[in-house]
Amino acid sequence: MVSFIEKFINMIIRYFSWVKDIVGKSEEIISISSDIDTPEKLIDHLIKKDEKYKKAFDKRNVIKVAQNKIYISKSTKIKNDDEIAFFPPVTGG
Amino acid sequence: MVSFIEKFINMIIRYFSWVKDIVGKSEEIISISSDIDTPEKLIDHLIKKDEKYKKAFDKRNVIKVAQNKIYISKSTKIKNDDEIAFFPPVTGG
Amino acid sequence: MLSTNNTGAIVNFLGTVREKDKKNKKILSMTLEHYPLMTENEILKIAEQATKKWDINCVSIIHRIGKLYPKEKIVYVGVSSKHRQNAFDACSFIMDYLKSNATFWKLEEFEHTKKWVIQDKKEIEALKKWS
Amino acid sequence: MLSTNNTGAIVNFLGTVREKDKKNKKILSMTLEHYPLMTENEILKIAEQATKKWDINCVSIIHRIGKLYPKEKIVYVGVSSKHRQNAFDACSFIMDYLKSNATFWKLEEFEHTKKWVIQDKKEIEALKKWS
Repeated sequence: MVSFIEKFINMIIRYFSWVKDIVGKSEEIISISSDIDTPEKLIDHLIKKDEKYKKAFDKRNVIKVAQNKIYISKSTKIKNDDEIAFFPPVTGG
Repeated sequence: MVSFIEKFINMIIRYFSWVKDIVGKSEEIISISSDIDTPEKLIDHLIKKDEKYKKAFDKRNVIKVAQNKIYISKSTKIKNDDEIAFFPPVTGG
Repeated sequence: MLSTNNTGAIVNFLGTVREKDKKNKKILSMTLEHYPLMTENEILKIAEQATKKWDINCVSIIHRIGKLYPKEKIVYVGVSSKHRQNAFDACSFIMDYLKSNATFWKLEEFEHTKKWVIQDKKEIEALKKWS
Repeated sequence: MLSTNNTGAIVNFLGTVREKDKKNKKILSMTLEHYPLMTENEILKIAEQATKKWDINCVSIIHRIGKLYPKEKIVYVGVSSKHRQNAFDACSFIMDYLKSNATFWKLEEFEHTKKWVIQDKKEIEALKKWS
């Protein structure tokens, strides 16, 4: 018997540049607890899941985040059906 | 009988833009006393010669001077055979 | 297109693939990855900001993706205006923001290795002149 | 030519004949007078100064003379360098000095009149940023 009802949400996670190389994929769909409502918490969740994520987010302060293709901070609220992207500082131009 | 021997020097004088339009020519060769050894004195000499020069050099502070195709100030020494040019501030580019 | 609206000045910037990296190692090729749609949005935002900040007529921005070779063009920014200082400033502003916000990543390819380019700290410094 | 020597950035400036003067009067044509040889010397001096002041690769300067019509090109300045800020600064510097030192004079032709353009006081102000 569980003492609470856990609600699940889905997100598309995308990775670019060396973050993608270390994670080993460019995108994935994940089902997570609705408690995970910021990029900060999402990173915490991922690094517990697998060594690859731990390595990719080793210097987490460097990693940038986008929510539905817009830059956000790691404390911005994220929600069901969001597309969340993690990538290093850009180097185009 | 003259009490001094006056030495004459020759110069090519060139005019550009509206200075040329007012003077009515783009160049002339003049024979002047060797006492006229700066652009300042040359202007003084010209404005006494003809009303056109007086008009052209009316705002003499505005007029730029070149000696043998190099910018000079109005107090720089000028000499025999020099090419002296008078023109307004440039407006190319 | 850049010469409409009583234009007196056009400033063009062209970024090209260098032949050597910072450590003087020969670059064979360079691959530009990007984040589709986010990149376009960011470029549009930057162009709009420039248009608000300066009296300019037209802005044109082209950024290539995929595999490129030394001397090839990577990015083109063209700005036209009535007076030149606005075109110089807007073009330089757009380049500075492209470099720090537009979602592109360069992978440099050398004889035996490949390496993701790390963002130069100077790029963040460069933005300070516009605030 | 501008892409030699490990070039990463090329900044081009293009000055064009405007369609209207400062008082919004329609310009039919514009004639550029110059001082042969002095003009070339001045342009060379400016290019040399820029080359001493910044780490740049190549400089290319073209200035047209004679009768020109609205939208036609008057002047082209191209600067290439390893890093973009040097190319932006050198190109802007060259234009500022061309505008205040190179011996060209513009005669604007309107429907019933012709008028020598008067140098804008801003051109002298513009030089201050380089000293």
